[in-house]
Formats: sequence, structure tokens, C-alpha cells
Amino acid sequence: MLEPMIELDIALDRGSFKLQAALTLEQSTAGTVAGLFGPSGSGKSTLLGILAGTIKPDRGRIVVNGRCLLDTARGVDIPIHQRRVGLVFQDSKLFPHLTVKGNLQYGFKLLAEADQRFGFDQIVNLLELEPLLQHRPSQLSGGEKQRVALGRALLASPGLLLLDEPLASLDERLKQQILPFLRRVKEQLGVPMIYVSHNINEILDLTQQLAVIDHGTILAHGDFHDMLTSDKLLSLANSLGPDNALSVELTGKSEELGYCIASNGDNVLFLPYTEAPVGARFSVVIPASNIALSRKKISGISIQNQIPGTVSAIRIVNHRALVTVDAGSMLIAEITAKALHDLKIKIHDPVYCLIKTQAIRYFGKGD
Amino acid sequence: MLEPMIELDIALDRGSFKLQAALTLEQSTAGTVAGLFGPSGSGKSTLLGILAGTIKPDRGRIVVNGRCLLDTARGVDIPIHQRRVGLVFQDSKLFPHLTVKGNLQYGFKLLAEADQRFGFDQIVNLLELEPLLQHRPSQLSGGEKQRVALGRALLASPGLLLLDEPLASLDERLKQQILPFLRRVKEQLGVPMIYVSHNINEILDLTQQLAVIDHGTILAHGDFHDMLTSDKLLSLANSLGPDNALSVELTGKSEELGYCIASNGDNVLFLPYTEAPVGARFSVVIPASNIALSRKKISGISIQNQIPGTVSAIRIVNHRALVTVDAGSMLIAEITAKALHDLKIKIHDPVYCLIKTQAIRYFGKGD
Amino acid sequence: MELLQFTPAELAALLLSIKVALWCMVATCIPGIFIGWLLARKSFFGKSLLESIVHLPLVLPPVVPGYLLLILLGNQGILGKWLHQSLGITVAFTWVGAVIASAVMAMPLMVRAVRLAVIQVDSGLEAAARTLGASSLRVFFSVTLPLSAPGIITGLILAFSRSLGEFGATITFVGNIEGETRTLPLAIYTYTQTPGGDVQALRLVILSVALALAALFASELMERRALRLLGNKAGRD
Amino acid sequence: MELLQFTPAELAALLLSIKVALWCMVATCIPGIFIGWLLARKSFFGKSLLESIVHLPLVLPPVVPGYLLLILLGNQGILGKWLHQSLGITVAFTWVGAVIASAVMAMPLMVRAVRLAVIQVDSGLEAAARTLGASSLRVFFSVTLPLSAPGIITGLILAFSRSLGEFGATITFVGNIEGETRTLPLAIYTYTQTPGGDVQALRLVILSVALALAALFASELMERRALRLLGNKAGRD
Amino acid sequence: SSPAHAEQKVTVYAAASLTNAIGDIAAQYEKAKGVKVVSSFAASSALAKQIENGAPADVFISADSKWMNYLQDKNKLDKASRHDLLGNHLVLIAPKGQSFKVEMDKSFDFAKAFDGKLCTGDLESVPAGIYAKQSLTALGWWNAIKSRIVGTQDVRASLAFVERGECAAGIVYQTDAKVSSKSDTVAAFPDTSHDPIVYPVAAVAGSQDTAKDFIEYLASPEASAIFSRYGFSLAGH
Ligand SMILES: Nc1ncnc2c1ncn2[C@@H]1O[C@H](COP(=O)(O)OP(=O)(O)OP(=O)(O)O)[C@@H](O)[C@H]1O
Ligand SMILES: Nc1ncnc2c1ncn2[C@@H]1O[C@H](COP(=O)(O)OP(=O)(O)OP(=O)(O)O)[C@@H](O)[C@H]1O
Ligand SMILES: [Mg+2]
Ligand SMILES: [Mg+2]
Repeated sequence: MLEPMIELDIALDRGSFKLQAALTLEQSTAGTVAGLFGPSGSGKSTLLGILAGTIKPDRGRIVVNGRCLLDTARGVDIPIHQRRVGLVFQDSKLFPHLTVKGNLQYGFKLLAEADQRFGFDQIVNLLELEPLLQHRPSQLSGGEKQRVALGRALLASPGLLLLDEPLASLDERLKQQILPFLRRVKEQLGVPMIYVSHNINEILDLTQQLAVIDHGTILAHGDFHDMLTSDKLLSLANSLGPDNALSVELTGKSEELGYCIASNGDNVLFLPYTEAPVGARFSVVIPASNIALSRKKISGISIQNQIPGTVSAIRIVNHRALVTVDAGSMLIAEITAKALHDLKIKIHDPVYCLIKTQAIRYFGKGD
Repeated sequence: MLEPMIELDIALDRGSFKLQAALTLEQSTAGTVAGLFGPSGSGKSTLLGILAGTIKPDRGRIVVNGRCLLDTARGVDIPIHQRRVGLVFQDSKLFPHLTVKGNLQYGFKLLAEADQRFGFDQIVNLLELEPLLQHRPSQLSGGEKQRVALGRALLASPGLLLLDEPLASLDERLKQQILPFLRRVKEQLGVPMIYVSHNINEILDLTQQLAVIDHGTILAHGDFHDMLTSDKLLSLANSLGPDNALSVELTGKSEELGYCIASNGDNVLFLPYTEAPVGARFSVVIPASNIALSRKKISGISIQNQIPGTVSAIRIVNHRALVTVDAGSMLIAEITAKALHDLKIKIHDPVYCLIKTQAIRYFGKGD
Repeated sequence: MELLQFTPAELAALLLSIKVALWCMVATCIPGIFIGWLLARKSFFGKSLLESIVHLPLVLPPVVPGYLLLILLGNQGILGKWLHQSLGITVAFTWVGAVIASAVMAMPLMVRAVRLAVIQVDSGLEAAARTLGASSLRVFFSVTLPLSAPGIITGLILAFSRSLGEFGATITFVGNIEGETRTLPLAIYTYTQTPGGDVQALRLVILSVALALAALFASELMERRALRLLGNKAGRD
Repeated sequence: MELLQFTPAELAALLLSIKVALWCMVATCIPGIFIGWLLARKSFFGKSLLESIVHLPLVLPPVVPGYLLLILLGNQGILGKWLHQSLGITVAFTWVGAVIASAVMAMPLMVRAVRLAVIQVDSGLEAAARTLGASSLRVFFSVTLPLSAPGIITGLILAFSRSLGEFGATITFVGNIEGETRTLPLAIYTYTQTPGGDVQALRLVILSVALALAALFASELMERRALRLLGNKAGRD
Repeated sequence: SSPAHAEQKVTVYAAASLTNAIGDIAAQYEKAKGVKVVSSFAASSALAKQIENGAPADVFISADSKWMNYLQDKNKLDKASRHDLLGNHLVLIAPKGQSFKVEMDKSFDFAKAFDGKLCTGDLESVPAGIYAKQSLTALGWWNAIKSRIVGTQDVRASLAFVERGECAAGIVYQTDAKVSSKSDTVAAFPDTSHDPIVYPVAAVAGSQDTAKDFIEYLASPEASAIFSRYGFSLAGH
């Protein structure tokens, strides 16, 4: 394991809201992105502000990549502009007196050419800002503002990039265009990021490393997969729905037939096709509503994954039955009470979990 | 059919952006909500601004519920505050000099008690604003601002409510709390709404009546289900992915077993439980990735829906096979090329579409 | 300190100055806010003319506006005669006249400050208020006005200060009558006109300065409060 | 019109007034912006003192600051002597002195306007600039300054106008020397002090007013431009 | 006129240089006659214009004949009551210890007698300046010295310039020179070199009877003593 990307231990008292956050985020070879996830008003933006230096905590210590940015005990407080921490503000904070172009170039122009990690045109094209370059921020739509703010921060080539819900008001198409780019930024340029979103899937598209914050306290941090089992994470579970996460290793693939094979313990899983190399390890998520159960193995069906296991628990919630199956890993299947009744499934029964390949999502790596 | 809720025909030229929108939105007995859907910068906020009166179009005509709000040809232009059109601004536009309470009460206090459709406490509780009442907008998080803006507009009890991405920066839990409330507002109070979102599912949770806008032009409007077949809607399809929409009529239900039965042509579908009465007609959506195919009918499996049909088309896109099945309605199933190969599915083959009950989503009506 | 033992006449001048300056604030307040708002938000025929007239007192030597006031509002003046005969109101040569003189001189400062502040109010907030059912008038009082509070306070403190220092227009319009129109600046002038009056003039200067500081301090508190209400950082420390 | 046939002496006064007023703008500009910003954004020891000193010229009858300037900058004055002897610079009784006098009188107006504008600049934008790698200095010039442009323009137009109308401090500090320090207000004053001089005074008043209007108009254009750049609605119509 | 319903009072408008003298006389008069004296001190021009515009003055004491004539021409005076009250003399002064030799003679090269500026009241509007110009012209010194003359707002300012050493010489009234401890009187101008320096007094047209009584009192020995104390001589003495 490499040295931690971010070590953070801070406290801030704002009367009704108290932030008390200690956090260590690890570096990883595939680029480091940490997701920051938490309900509205939990302190996500505040935490980013403290990292960037725009908010002063009452006390604490921040070390990023071995560089101490803040240590109130030792009187260290690196000025904001020397932190090289880029922040995409939730409310964009564009300069109203500059055009879109001027905004984008603001930080870019301050850099020596060698330090410019992105080309100006590259970012403009990615974010589809070309027709807006001469506009003023007051003439932009909500999503356009967000794109300019993102571009402005990227062009400043920060050493650490903090993204505060950067895609919240973008449509699906733009999201699907920008997320893979951010993934490339992370993987190819190695710019570490902290990504705040209330949409867990957006985060999981980028990373499995996650910190969950609520009421100003970091409830848990680390690998999403490990975290799911922690029962502190009610707020997280609340928003995720009963989904399954599995850690797998890629063992084979066929581009032509559009699938990969991966092992999860003793089980073999068929996954949607991915570019990742054989041998790569990662997690996949399977929504509980996408797991069907059957009494026996079934042939002549397009469902490729039929994983045997034993029913270990059955819960009925809101007309829905949540069946936990011990299949090496624990899998939760969400079926109707009628199906439960029809199949007469009881605890300790052997069942097969039927999972469509296309219903499996990747974490951290995507297609 | 009742008289149209909104008739709109306007033109606005802002140089690089031209809005040219004609639109008729129908009233329905179950309350009228129209979704406005379109990519970033397509003119959604501008359109709402024109309806509310905060933006003046170059020319045009607006009639809401039979009342003419604007008619440039006849020189009619009802002042904003007499339009009784509430607008939840995308960037919240809270009054910085008032507390959250002051903001919420701004429009509320101007109403006669008889005109107040909501109780102050009701809205405060729903939006979880109680602890924030004494805060100033500058002390609020992004999501908190959005909630206050929504509450402020609701409390003003407008005759038409325009919502500009009101849930964009809220977490899943709050969304799941507010959406059903908006549904109730629509159904029980009959407040018509136009709901702008870049998230089609959010819109479909509320309504199937939809207008799609791109580059300032209304591409299509009407029932979402009808619209899906229109091939003008590339931008819409882009963001939806290949999903199936079916029109169904509820024919039976079992609360205990958590399911409903509905008919779609000759087919019988098992759906998740809903409160809607038997006889109700609505649409359901089935993501293509959640339809499995099989050669024969299968027993001993939790999958309740096994719909027979004939393969009418096969397309391979990005390692994925899209199989269109004529099962009375057309259904698209997304499977891996491997499954296609294993099952040796060819055009004209008879197949069964296997659909988990829990993987079916409701439009317009929900649980 | 002997320097600070003031004679009754000096104290009278002090009190009169305070009275005149306070009334000057009151007198500039409403028209200043209205005209400032008008210039910031509306286009109308004669806007440039109005703006020019408001600014004139700043541009001219104070004697000129003073003289014009005398011609207009003196007991023989066009308006003054009417005021005097129909309403029995005399403004020339009374402290009311001193208020008018300094209000006229302070008006451009007030108007400019309000105009600047109103221009910077986000008109989107006014639109938001209107969508919530507020009439233009209500929007003005409940949104525009509170949001331009820092500018109004700045304008008022400038008006107060200008009144404290107003000399030329006042002495020309209402003269230098002890107990009626002899404000601090006029008293200072009177002393400088008398051989050996320098020390007394200095005492009054000190008094003026103290008064101005007190006013400045009060305005600072008000402003900070207003800014805090607006959530502005400058209101916090 | 005969009324508008000006004598060479009057035209000289006009040109001198323009020169002095323009230099007054130049002279108040940088210190005014700096002090205004300082008062808006920083807390430091002696802030109240600085603020008070800046405001004094407004509060006192203009003769007093004029006299203080004389004591300080006259050829025999504390600073003036040194300036005169070491650098050979004479300000007393020269047009430079007139510039200084009106700059001192205009400073509170400039400072207040800038302060008001800077306070209303969203400090979040400054923070954003800093996260993009800009030093405090750069942030000031590239964000704070352009965003307070309307206030700076207001301050400058007030300074220009004040200088056009400045009489008391100027005549006290640099006297009334034809061709050197006799600006329009001094010339106007002279005429008002002569029985029957009213008509001539009026001619010069008209001249002053025209000049002020031109300045006002120019400032309006500049301001509208600045506002348009800021995306403010008031810049549009 | 109607003492029944008002406390008896007399309103005196007097040139500012008489502030102390009239103030003391008024106090005595009040004690002696039980009539309240209200006074307003300003430049003669301002007072004259105020009276012209209906100021409630009963008695006007001007610092020169011009403004008295101005009012008389406009029939604002009780002509019969007008007479010259006080006289004064014009002197040349220099800063303390920097006196120089002057001969009041046409052949004397006045311009070479001292280095630096010559201060006096504004040459066109302030009476002392007007007298000074007459004298300098009569003595044939005018052309050589005129470019070095600094006009001031009033005589007091000239005196201040000289006292501070800003001006090497000044032309002021004897009354001012007498009480100044920081200047030396160099020489007195011959009374024949300028118009007679007189302070005329008159009752304002339509004034109350007390006006004449007060004017009479000004000639009384008690009043004369006070005038002498402040350096004035009674006219014709
Ligand atoms: N300036 C302030 N003064 C006092 N309280 C504040 C201030 N700014 C934010 N808060 C409070 O701090 C808490 C955390 O705010 P923060 O903006 O960090 O939330 P968040 O996690 O980013 O939420 P969201 O997802 O809604 O943006 C909130 O409860 C908010 O009310
Ligand atoms: N004041 C303005 N002047 C000129 N163009 C403007 C102005 N405001 C918005 N626009 C342009 O009009 C177009 C439509 O803007 P609008 O805000 O309606 O988009 P939107 O559909 O709401 O997008 P989003 O989902 O990003 O909020 C955009 O291309 C934008 O650049
Ligand atoms: Mg936030
Ligand atoms: Mg929008």
C-alpha cells in the first residue's frame, strides 16, 4: 500500500452544525478517486471547502500527498492559491465579468505550459462549450454553468481535484460523456479527486473508495464493498436500496460474444464485456430486484448466471420479499410475495440465483 | 377530453439561441402534470420563465386554464404577480435578507387564509426544514436551498406550479419523500404543474405527459408512451436507453402477496403491488436489460412473467444484443451476444420473455 | 481640560448642528431612495435631466445653490412667498432652511449611493418575489429596499456628514443667526472672522470631529447589522 | 447668444477647472480604491482612525481642511517645507495645490463608493479565483476590482463633480490667483460678491453645469458598459 | 411696532468682521434697554442679498459702501437712517520678524522690496482687496506686483497666510493687524490712495422703531468704547 493520499482530521463548530471529521484516503495504482457521499446538509461541501482552504476549520490537520496544508497545532496554513487544490463549486461561482472563455482561461493562463495537463480545446470539446465561449455567465443555463465550472477547474490542472456534485444538473447524455472522461483523468493523468454526489451510481462509476458522512461525522470510509456490511450505514443503505456488491477477479473474456468471465470465490460469473485485462480485480453490483430465484438449474434461457446457494433469511418489506441466499457470498434477491408463495421457498432451501449478465453493473471500471 | 391546461405559442430570439415553442398540454382528471425534458441548454428554464412572466418573449400567446396571460398581438400581458404562476428557480433565488422562515412565509402571508392550500408546518415537516427555520440562505447547503425554494413556491399556493429541476441536488431519500408528496399535490389538490428535469425517471414518477425540447424547439409532446415510437426523439432515446413501455389495464391484485395482475392485449402481466384500483389504465416501463429470453416456459422459478412471442429483429450494438420480440406489443430484450449464441436465437424463432415482477416500473402512478 | 469647557452658545450650535443633520438625513432619505431607485431601475423621458439637477449642488460652488434657494424660497421668493402667505411657513432664515440647504447639498451623495446599491441588487430576486404574488410596490419595500440597505446607510451617513460640514449654501440661504441657523461650521466661521478666535474655532472643530466620529461609529454598527442580515462576510468580524 | 461669449479669463478658469478636476480624479483613484477596499475587506488596528480621517473633510467646514492643508503643505508647512527644499516642489498657491485640496475633499466620497461596491462583491468569487491559483494581488486586480467597477465609476464621477464645485478648501489653501488657481467656483464666487455680478456668475454657472453634464454623461456610458460586462440588467437598456 | 404680543427685539445683520464688537455691544444693549438683539454675521454680499430677498433684518452694517448702495438702489433701506458708522485704515504687514522697508511713494520699487507673494482679499470682490488694488494702482506699483498677488476669501485668510509665512507681505485692515501677534505692520497706506474705508449702517425699510434706537446706541460712548477696543475708529474721527 502506498502512502495515503489524504489524511484529514478537522473540527468546525458552526453552532447548529458541528463538523468532526477524521479520514484517511488511500492512494491506488489505478488513480485515486474517493467518493464523498451523504445526505443533504451533512457537511460535504463544507469538508471540500476546508480542504481547498476557502473555509477555515476551528482546528485540525490536513495532509495531501505528504504535503501538510493545514496544521492548526503547528500554525501551518498554506494559502489557498498555493494548495493547488481545485474546487468545482456546487453553485459554480463563475466570474460574471468574464466570458466563458475568460472563465476557462483564468487558472489555465497562470500555468507554465509544461504544467498544463489538458489542452484548452480538448476541454472545450469534451464539455461542448465551443458555441458558448463568448457568452457571459448570466447568459448560461444551469447545466452550462456547471460545465464551465468543471472545465475551469480542470484547466487549472490542480494537484487534487474536488468535485462538488459536478454533474447534478446535466442530462444523461452529457453525464455519460463526462464520467468516462473523469475516469480517464484519474487513470491516465493520475489526478486524485474527491467526488461529492448524492447519486451513488455516479460515484461508483468512478470509484469504489468511499467516505460516508452524516451530520458532520464521517460514518465510515474505505472500500464500498466492505462498507456495505457495516450497519452504521443506514443512511447509505437507505439511498441505495437493497443492492448486492461482489468482489470478483476477471478470468476470461470474449469480445465477440460480448461477455467476460469472472470468479467470485467458487462461483463463476458472466459479466458484460469490459476492456479491463484478465486478472483485474474489481467489484460488481447487482440490484436485488434483478436477481431471480429458481428451484433448479434452467436451460434454454438467456440468463447466463445461475448460482447455487441456500436460503439463509427471508424478510417481507412493503409487499416485497427480500430473500438472502448464501452462495459463497451473500446475495439478496427481491421477489414478490407471490413468487415466494408459489415457489414455497423456506429458510435452508437450496435455490439458484438467476442473474442476467446485462443486469450486472461494474464499480470503478465501466464499459 | 377537458379544455387544455396550457396553450402556448411563443418566440424569443436571443441571438445564438432561438426559442420557438408551440405546445398544448391537456388537463386530466387525475391532476395535470407535464414533464419538460430536454438536454442542457435546450431552453427549459427559458420556457418556464416566459410562462411565469419573468422573461418577456418577442411575441406569442399563453393561455393557462382558459385565462390568457400573454398575447403580444392583442397587447395582453398580465403582470407577474397576478399570474398566480409559481416558479421554483433552478438556482433557488432565496431572499438573502430573510431567514428560511421569512422566505417560506413570503408568499404564504400574502394569501387569505382560505387560499392557503398547505399548512406552514406541513410543508416544513415534509421538507425537513424545522431545524433550519432561523438560518439565513447563506448558511444553507445546496440541497437545503433547493428544499426552501420548493417550500416557498408551494406555500404561495399558485394556480400553476413550475418546477425547474427541484430535486437535482437532493439525495435519494429526500427525493423518495418529496416525489410522492408532489404526486399527492397533483392528485388531491389538483395543482397543475410543469416539471423540468433531466432525469426521465423522476418525471415518469409523476406523469406520463411529456414535452421534449431541444435547441429551443418542442420536438414532441403528448403521452410518453406514444412518443417513444416517434423517431424525432433521438435525444430522448439517447438518455433513456432501450427501455420498453407498455400500456396496461389493472385486472386484479393481492396486497398480501404483493402483486397486481394487469392485461396488455392478450398478455397477462404480474406487476409490483400498487394502490391503484382495478380497472385503472396506465403504462409500465421495463428496462431492456431486465428482460431475459428462454426457449420454453419455465417452472420452479421466481420470475412470474413469461410472455410468449416471436423474434422479429436482432441488432448487435457494443457487444450487446438487442432482440426485438413481437409479443402482442413489441418488447426489446438486451442480452449478451454469448446468450444469443448459446440459445441460437434467430429471427422468427418463438421465445418467452422472462420479466421479474420487481423489475417493472410504473409510469405516472407508483407505489 | 479648559479647551473643552464649552459656552452655552457653543453648545447651542452643537445641538443645532445635530438637529439640522438629523433632519437632513430624514429629509434626504425618502426622496433620495426614490430618485436613486428611479435612476437605477427605470428608463423614462427626462431621466438625464433629473439626474443632472440632482447632481448640480455637487458641481457648483455652494454659494450658488444657496443663492438659488434664497431666490426660490426666500420670503420674497417664488415659492417662499406662497408658502409664507398660504401656509404660514417660513423656511428662509430659520433652522428649517438650514435643513433644506444641507439636504439639497447632500442629495447627490444620497442618490448616488442608493443608485449604486440598487443597481447591484439581483433583479432575479425581485422577479422571484413577484412570482410569489407580491406587487411591484411590495417587492420594492420587501426586497429591493432591504437589499440596498448598505447603500442607504452609506447615503445617510454621507448626508449626515455633509450636513455637519455644510457652510456655503447655509450661510447664503439662511444667514448666520445665533440659536436659529448658526450651526457648528457657521460658528467656526464666525470665530475665524474674529481676531484671536482661532483657539475657539479649534475647540469647535474638535467638537465637530467628535460628533462626526460618533455618527460614523453608529452607522458602522447599523451597516454591519444590515450586512449580517444579508449574509455578507463583511458583516461578521 | 451674448450670454455665452466668454472672456479669455473665463475660458482660462474653465480650462483650469477641467484640468484640476481630471487630476483630482487621478489623484483620488488609487488611494481611494485602496482605502475603500481596505475598509471593506480587512480588519486591522487603527481602522476606525483611518476611516475617521478620510471622512473628516466631509464633516468639517471646507475652510478647516483648507487651513490644515496650508499648515501641512504650505511652503512653511511641516511637509511643504521639505517638499520645497528637497524636491523643489511647491504646491501652495499652485494648481497642484488646488488638485490636492479638491482631492482631499473628494476622498471621502470616493472611498465610501468603493467601499460600498467592494462589500457587495461576492467573496465566494474571490475564493474561487484563489483555488484556481491566483495570488491575493491577482485576485484583487482580476476579480475584486472589475466587479466593483460601478462603485469606482460612481466614486470617480463624485470626485470629478466635487472638484468642479470645490470652493472653500481651495481658496483657503491656494488662494485665488488668476490663471493659476482661479477655477470656475472661485470665479463664480468672485462675481457673486460683486453687486450686479449676477449675470456674469450665471454665465459661469451655465458653463459649470455643461461641464458637469458632459462628465455625468461620460460616466453613464462607462458605467453602462461596466454593468453590461457584469451581466447586470441595468446595463442593457 | 406691535410690542403687545411679542418680546421686543432687533435683528442686526452685520459684516462678519464685526462679530466680536457687535456681539459685545448687543449684550450691553440688551441689559440696558431690555430689547433682545438677534444678529447674523456673514459676508456683506450675502447679507445684502438676504435682505433683498426679505430677510427679517432691522439693521444692516456693511463692510463697504457698495452693498449698502446695492440695497439702497433697490429701495430696501430707510435712506434717512444711513450713515457711515466706522472707519478703518489699510496697512501693509509682514510675518513677524520679517519686516522690510517700504516707502509709500511712487518712486519706490515695491516689487523688489520683498520676495514672495502678497496676500490680500480677493481683488474684485472682497472690500480690502478692492481698496488694496486702488492703493497699489495709485502708487504705481500695480503692474509690477500684480502677478504675485494672492486673493483670499476674506481679510482674515490673508492675515493667516502672512502669519504662517506663506505670504511675505499682506494688505489688511489696521484692525486686523493690531491684534495679530504673529505679524508686523510694515506701513500704512495713505488714506488718499483708496476710497474711504467705511462701515455704513442703515435701518432696513419697514423695520421696527427699535432699529433706529439701536443705530443711535451704536454712536453712544459705551458702543464707541467697544469699537475702539477692537481697533475700529468711528467714522469721521
Ligand atoms: N455559513 C454557514 N453558517 C452556518 N451554517 C452553515 C453555513 N454553511 C452551511 N451551514 C450548515 O452546515 C451544514 C453542512 O452544509 P454543507 O453545505 O457542507 O452540506 P452538504 O453536505 O454539502 O449538503 P448538500 O448536499 O445539500 O449540498 C448544513 O446543515 C448547513 O445548514
Ligand atoms: N440572458 C441570456 N442571454 C442570452 N442567452 C441566454 C440567456 N440565458 C440563457 N441563454 C441561452 O439560452 C439557452 C437556453 O437556456 P435555458 O436556461 O433555458 O436552458 P435549460 O434548458 O434550462 O438548460 P439546463 O438544463 O442546463 O438548465 C442556452 O443555450 C443559454 O446559453
Ligand atoms: Mg453541498
Ligand atoms: Mg435550466
